Formats: sequence, C-alpha cells, structure tokens
Amino acid sequence: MANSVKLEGIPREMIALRVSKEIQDGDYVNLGIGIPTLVSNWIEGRDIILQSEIGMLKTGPLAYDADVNQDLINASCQPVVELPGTVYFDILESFTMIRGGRMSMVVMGALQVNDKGDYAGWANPSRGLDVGNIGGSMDLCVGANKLFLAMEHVAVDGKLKIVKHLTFPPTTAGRVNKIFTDLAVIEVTPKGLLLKEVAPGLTAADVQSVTEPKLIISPELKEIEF
Amino acid sequence: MANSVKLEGIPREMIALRVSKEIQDGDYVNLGIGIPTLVSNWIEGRDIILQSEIGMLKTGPLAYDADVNQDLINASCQPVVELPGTVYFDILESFTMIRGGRMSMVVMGALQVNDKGDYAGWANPSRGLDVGNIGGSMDLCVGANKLFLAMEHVAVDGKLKIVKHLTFPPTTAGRVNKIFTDLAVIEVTPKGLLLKEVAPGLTAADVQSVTEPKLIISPELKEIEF
Amino acid sequence: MDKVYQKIEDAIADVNDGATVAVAGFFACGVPRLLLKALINKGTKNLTLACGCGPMLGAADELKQLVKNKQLKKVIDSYGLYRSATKGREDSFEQAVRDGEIELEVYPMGTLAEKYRAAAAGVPAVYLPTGVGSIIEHSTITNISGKSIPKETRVFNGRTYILEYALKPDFAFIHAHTGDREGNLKYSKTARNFNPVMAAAAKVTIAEVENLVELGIIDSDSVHTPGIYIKRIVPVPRIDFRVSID
Amino acid sequence: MDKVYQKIEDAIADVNDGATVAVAGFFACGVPRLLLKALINKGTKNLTLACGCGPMLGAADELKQLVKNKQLKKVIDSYGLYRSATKGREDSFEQAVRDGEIELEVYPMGTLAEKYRAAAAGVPAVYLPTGVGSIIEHSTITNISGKSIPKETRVFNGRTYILEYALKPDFAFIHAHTGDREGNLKYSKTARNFNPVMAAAAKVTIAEVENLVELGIIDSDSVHTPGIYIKRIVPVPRIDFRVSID
Repeated sequence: MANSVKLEGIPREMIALRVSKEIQDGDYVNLGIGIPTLVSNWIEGRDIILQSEIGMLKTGPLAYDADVNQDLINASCQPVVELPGTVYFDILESFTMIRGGRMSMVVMGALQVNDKGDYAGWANPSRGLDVGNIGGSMDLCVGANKLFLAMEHVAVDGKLKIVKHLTFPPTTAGRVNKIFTDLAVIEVTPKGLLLKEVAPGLTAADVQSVTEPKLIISPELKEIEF
Repeated sequence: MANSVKLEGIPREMIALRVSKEIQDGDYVNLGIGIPTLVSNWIEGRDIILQSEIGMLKTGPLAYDADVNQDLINASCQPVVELPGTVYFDILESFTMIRGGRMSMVVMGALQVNDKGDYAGWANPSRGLDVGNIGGSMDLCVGANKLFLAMEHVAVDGKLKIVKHLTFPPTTAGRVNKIFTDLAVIEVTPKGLLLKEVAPGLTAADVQSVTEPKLIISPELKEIEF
Repeated sequence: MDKVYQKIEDAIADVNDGATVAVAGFFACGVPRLLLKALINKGTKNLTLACGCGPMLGAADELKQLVKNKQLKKVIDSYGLYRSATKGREDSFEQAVRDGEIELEVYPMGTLAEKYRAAAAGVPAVYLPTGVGSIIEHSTITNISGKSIPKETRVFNGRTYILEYALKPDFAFIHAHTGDREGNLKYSKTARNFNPVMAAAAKVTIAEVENLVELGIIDSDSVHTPGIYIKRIVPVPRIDFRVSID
Repeated sequence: MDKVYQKIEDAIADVNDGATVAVAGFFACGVPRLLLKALINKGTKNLTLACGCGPMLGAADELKQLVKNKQLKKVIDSYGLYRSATKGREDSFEQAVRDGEIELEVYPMGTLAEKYRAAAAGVPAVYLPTGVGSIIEHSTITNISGKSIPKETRVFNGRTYILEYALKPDFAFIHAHTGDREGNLKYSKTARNFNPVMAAAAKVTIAEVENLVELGIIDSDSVHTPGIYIKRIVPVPRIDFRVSID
C-alpha cells in the first residue's frame, strides 16, 4: 500500500534528539547504523556510556585527521576517539554483555515494524539475494532492556513501513518497545500501537493515514517535545 | 584383596623422575596433587610449560620467605614464583584450554585404576560422606592428550589399587594411558594392561601378585630406566 | 556514573535473607573477605554461597562464623572440604554438612565456571564432556538425599556430553586489586581466578578494591572486568594472610 | 618453545586445498592481511573462510584476488556483503555469491562468536536466544539451495532457544600488535575483536605480529592470548590503510 500525500515531518537529526531524551544518566546504550548513530551527537558530555559491539565501552566521537587510528573504529567502521575510562575487550565479552542483558537501551533502524513489536531490518528482498548482513542486530535485540526503533515513517518509494504483517525477513519478534519516526512517537503495547506524540502541525489522522495497523490514540497525545 | 608380602619399590621422587622422562620439550603439562607435583622438581630448566588451573601458564617453583606473594599461588594453594613469559588468566580461559585439548599431558594421583583406563580419585568412601572434592580433576581428564597416573602400586593398608572393578567413585572412564608406580610402568591398551617396566630387583610375577587384572607382559620388558 | 560506596555495610544493604551470593576466589587467593565479614555483621540468614574452588577454605575464619551464626543454607563448590579427612572431622562446616544442616552441592571446577559463564552470556544451558563416566553423568552431587537432580546426556559425534544449566547468583562478591569509580577492575596475578566470570554472572555485583584510582588510570587495553558488570565498588585495605590450606 | 617463523610462506606451508581458515578482524580492523596475501601467493584452492564480521570487506583487495583466482569455496560471516546494494552489484565476490560459485553462510555475530568459543572450550553445542522469531530459528542461511541445515529449538523457562554447534577451523589467521616467541599476544584497541576467540578455536593458529618482543616484556597480567593457543608467529610490518567500508 503506497500513500500519495507526502507528510512533512521532523528531520533525521531531530528524530535522534527525541530519542536522546529517553536515555537516563548512567545508561549503557548501543546505537545501530543510520538514524540511531546520530543520537550520539545529542548526548556528548552526558553521563551515558556507548557500547560498540566491536569491543568498546565509552566510545568517543568520530575521529578526524591526525586523531584517526586504524586500530580504533566503531561497529560501523568509522574511526573514533577514546575517552577517560574507555575499555576495550574481545568479541565474546562484547556479546556476553549484549545477550546477558547489560544494555539499558538499544536503538536500531528498521525497514518494517508491526503492531506486535516484530521488526525487519537485516535483509531487503529487493536486493534479490537469499543472504544478507545480520551483524550484531539480532543479538542486540534479544539482549536489550529497552529496544527502540528510529526510522523514517514511510519509505522513500512511498511504501508504508509500519505494517500489519512483515513482508521482509524479521530481525526479532515481539521485542520493540517504542518507535520514533519523523512523524510520530509510538509505543508498542500489548493492545497494539499507542500514538503518543505527533510532529508539529500533524494530526493523529495524518499519522494514521501512513500507518497500516489501527493506532490507539493516547488521551495525552501531544506534539513531539525536544 | 590384600597382599601380605610388601614389595620394595622405588621412592616417590623416583616415580616422579620416571614420569618426567615422558615429557617432551615444548609440552604443556598440568600436574595434580601428590606424587604428580613432585614431577616439577625434575623438569626445572627444561622447555616445558606448567599450567596451573587457577589461571597461570609457566608456573615457577615454590616461593619461600620474601618471595611469597599472597596473590600468587598454584592450584594446590602453595605460593609460587613467576618466570619470564608467565601468563595469568581467569578461570574460564583456564578451563577453555583444559577442556579444549591444549594440555599435552596431565599427571594425576589415583585411589584405584582398572584395566579399561577408568580411575577413581576424587572421593574416598572411607570418609563417610556422599560429597567430596572434585576440583579440576574431571575436567583435566577429559581434556588431556595423554593422561598419566603417578601413584603407589598398593595402598598403605595393603589393599590393591590396580583392580578389576572400581569400588570407589570414578573420576573418568577409559581415559588413562599409562600408570607409573613404585613397582612398575604399565600401559593401558585396548587388550588390557601391558607391563613394560619393573622396579629394580622385581619380576613380572611380583608385580602381578599385587595387581588384580591379568597383566600382559611386554616382550621388551625391562627395568625402570631413569 | 559514580559507583563508589564508602561504607561497606551500605554496599550490601540489600543482600537479604535467602539470597544466593557468588563468592569469588580460589582457596586463599582473591577472596572478598571484607565483604564476607560485612555479611557476618549484617546477620543475613538462609544464604546460598555459590563458590568456585574453596574460597571459604581460604576464608576459614569467616566460614566458621557463618556456620556458628547459622547463616548458611547451602554451599555450591568444586572443592568445599578440607583435603585432610582428619582436619575435616574437626571442622564445624563439615560437621554441619554431615548432619545435613547445610547442603553442599559439588560440581567439577570447569563445569561451575561454565555455569556462571552461561548466566553471564544469556545462555540457558550448555553441553559439557566433563564427568562422563562418573556419577555426575547421572545426577547432581549433594549431601542431602532427595535434593539430587537427574542429569540429561546426549551424544554428539559418538561422544557423550552432559547438559549443564546456567547458575545466576543474586549477588556476586568480588575482590580486585585496582578499580575506578565506574567499576572497571584489574586483578593481581592468580587472584583473578573466578572474579571476572562471577562479576559478569550475577544480577548485582559488588566489588571490594584494594586501590581506588581515577578514571583513565587503568590502561584501556588491560581492564579485566569492564565496569558495565559492576553495580557497587568499595575501597578496602589490603589484609595479609597465610597462603596455605590443609 | 620458539614459535617464530621468519618467512610467512613457511608459516602457512601446510594450509592445503580444502582447508577451513578462520580470518580474524572486524571490517578493516585487526585483519591478518599479510597472511591473506601469502595465501593468495600460495594459490590454495577450495578454501572455506570462517569470518566474524566482514574482515574481507576490510581486506577488499585480497578478497577480489581470492575470487579472481577461484580459491574460495565458501565464506561464513555475519556481515559479508557491502551495505550498499549498488556497490554490492559491482563487487566480484557478491557476483560469485549470486551465481552460486561461492557459498555464503550467514549467522548473527554473537552466535558466530559462540560457535568459535564452543570449539575452543570443548563444547559441542550451546543453546542461544539470538534469532528466535527470524528465519534462523528454522534453518541456517545460505545462498546455495539445498545447503541449508534445519535448526533445533528448545524451551527453557518459557523462552525459546536455538541449538548452535561448535565451529572448529583447521587454521586461524590472527593479527596482533605485540607478541613474544612463545606466542603470547597483545592486541591494540578495537583490533582485538575476533582475534582471541579464533586463536583459541582453531586446530592450528598462526599469528602475524607487528612487534616481536623478548619473553617477559608483555606484562603477565595483560596478555590477551596466552601462547598455548599459538602454533606459529611471524613478524610483519605494519601496513596503513583507509578505515572505512561502504
């Protein structure tokens, strides 16, 4: 189902800012590739520790020029710097803490999500391959205390991404807690998707028009707050 | 079955010396409590690396006086010293290398052994307890490339220790390769126990008289060589 | 996140009756003796001590006191009794085990390490070769009749393995040489032993450290336990002791 | 035991046709590129490369050459393809995967780490939560139809887990920052990643090291890979590269 009206939402950076408001001081957080990575720009200086599944705690900002060290990258293969208290470890320790439930929060991008908290992200069938890149995504989903998605509400080609039934291969089942898009903030509840916040100038009906499952409208529905 | 004639064999230190002749340069070796520990006295200066299951490779000799450090003990809780190239690691790494088959040789003491290579060592029923101290013994047995026993041929109370059927709780089944005692060197073969060496002054018949299973006499039977 | 507690009694305030507490250390080495002393002072009852290799033989005074105070319900260990039968018969812990007042459950050391590791890594169960051909192939070993649990085995590539389950303690008591306020730890020599795996396994891990240092002092490549596993950290003095057991 | 080989071709002399070779590294970081170049020069065929997270994307030149020489039968990885579909379609490896000339078997990264760890630790199989609700709950993922292997699941405490098997490579190629002649290794920062677990898993592990030092120079408390796992060690120059992938 494609939608013809293109709604005007908030930019990617602002989705990331909104997600950053959910993070508590002292949290250990892993950020996936895409919009999630932008969250790191909004938490600099805060007492939040970023885990990088390559084997690093307290991952610092991106490195440039003379600060680039080929032995120091984040899980997206970008050079980064270290901070006081940075710790390196091997991949087993990394996934011990991930699967063992030590991540306060994991933020991932997604291709599709449904109203049961299943989401698809690791393989796009349009690529025409039976294999894809899983990386650490499935591990991060099973281990996260809170699993958030940060994504565009509608795909570039106009196809809806918040759907009744996933048509892409799922990454995890029933683990997504909240969805942050350019148009809305939606909580996954046992009764279905709860619309809690909408982008400035939009109505609940606008968001519903680009959302396949029926939304439950929060009695405290408000504009996205930054 | 008790034996009335006490045969004169070699002392414990010489059992340890005989075992030490089996060790090749470059071997990684773990020595159990008792006579096995004495083997370390005979390999000093050789290119043999002792593993201690507490988490140490290249365990040095016993420490005395000012060299004692309460943070540095072997698996028998004796203070030891380190050597150039000593490595410390945690218990998981220690048993990863043990179970993972990295020990060239493990030497254990035993209460009983049979002709199938089963042995008993972790619990003596005479103590009257349903529990006992296992420590690392069972792990060391399953992981060893060669499992040797170093023990007295006959118990202090005259009871035979090389028996047809274990009456004490087994530590492992079918893993013993060779038995070194004060009276003999015996190999465990698929056909049974092969008597290869006897203590000076003893005959094969002497050894058989204190050994419950029928011994196969090696055509090259000889005196224990040091 | 500053995880430092100045008072050891505050650091263990929520260790309540009935808790399972992992106690790190290998005989006399790397045992969190000051946390154990605090537990004695607090008087918590009905405790299960989940050990690795005889830390309570190393902390014999503390064990005696815990037995005397009737604080212990159960001990899990690979080497929980004196080696010497004579010494053992004089020992109040062994007497309580003989009388069935305290349960003693025994595993091979490497199996215990794997049980803690499984809890740390989100693994419910793992197949291990250790103990096949012994009684642990058939059931757990305990002094209390009726408490023994049957074991499940399975053959892979012609060899038999035992299914062992994760053991997740409520708390872990850890002893480290050096730590910083975010809980990054370094151990000294063979005092490392069970400390890292228990630190990672427990729901709440409390570390006593001989040296509390500023953030960034511990080399980032040489941290043994990343702070993410540590909930509370208490600076303690180094206590000297005799390194031998019987 | 001196494990040093001065010539890299001698260190890999027994890596024969049909071998399974673990290749450490995470994208561009910690990849044993000089050992890979030696493997290209040797011309070994029918290879299975057992990877962790895209080391062959980091060593793209070496991958291109291995594909061109038709040395590869199979690649096991968690992230083996370019992220960009456009870049991917131009990539000779992806083309060979599309054509079914090379098999690509894909696992979650943490599951792959556990498979190597199981092989290292004498564990035949382990239950993992990862991938429940995805297609990997039902079978392995591969581009070659008919090669997919059914998975077994089991419920513990109401949650479903997947049984995953040990993966034991014939050889592991390791890249370390520092090593001594007995094979004790230290890695630099995030170049550690899959190196330690692969070093412990393989039957024969060969390490290239940027700095070969005298015994005792590496601090005994800070060794990352104990020498017991290392069969051969080769000093190599540090090579600089661009740290990004597409």
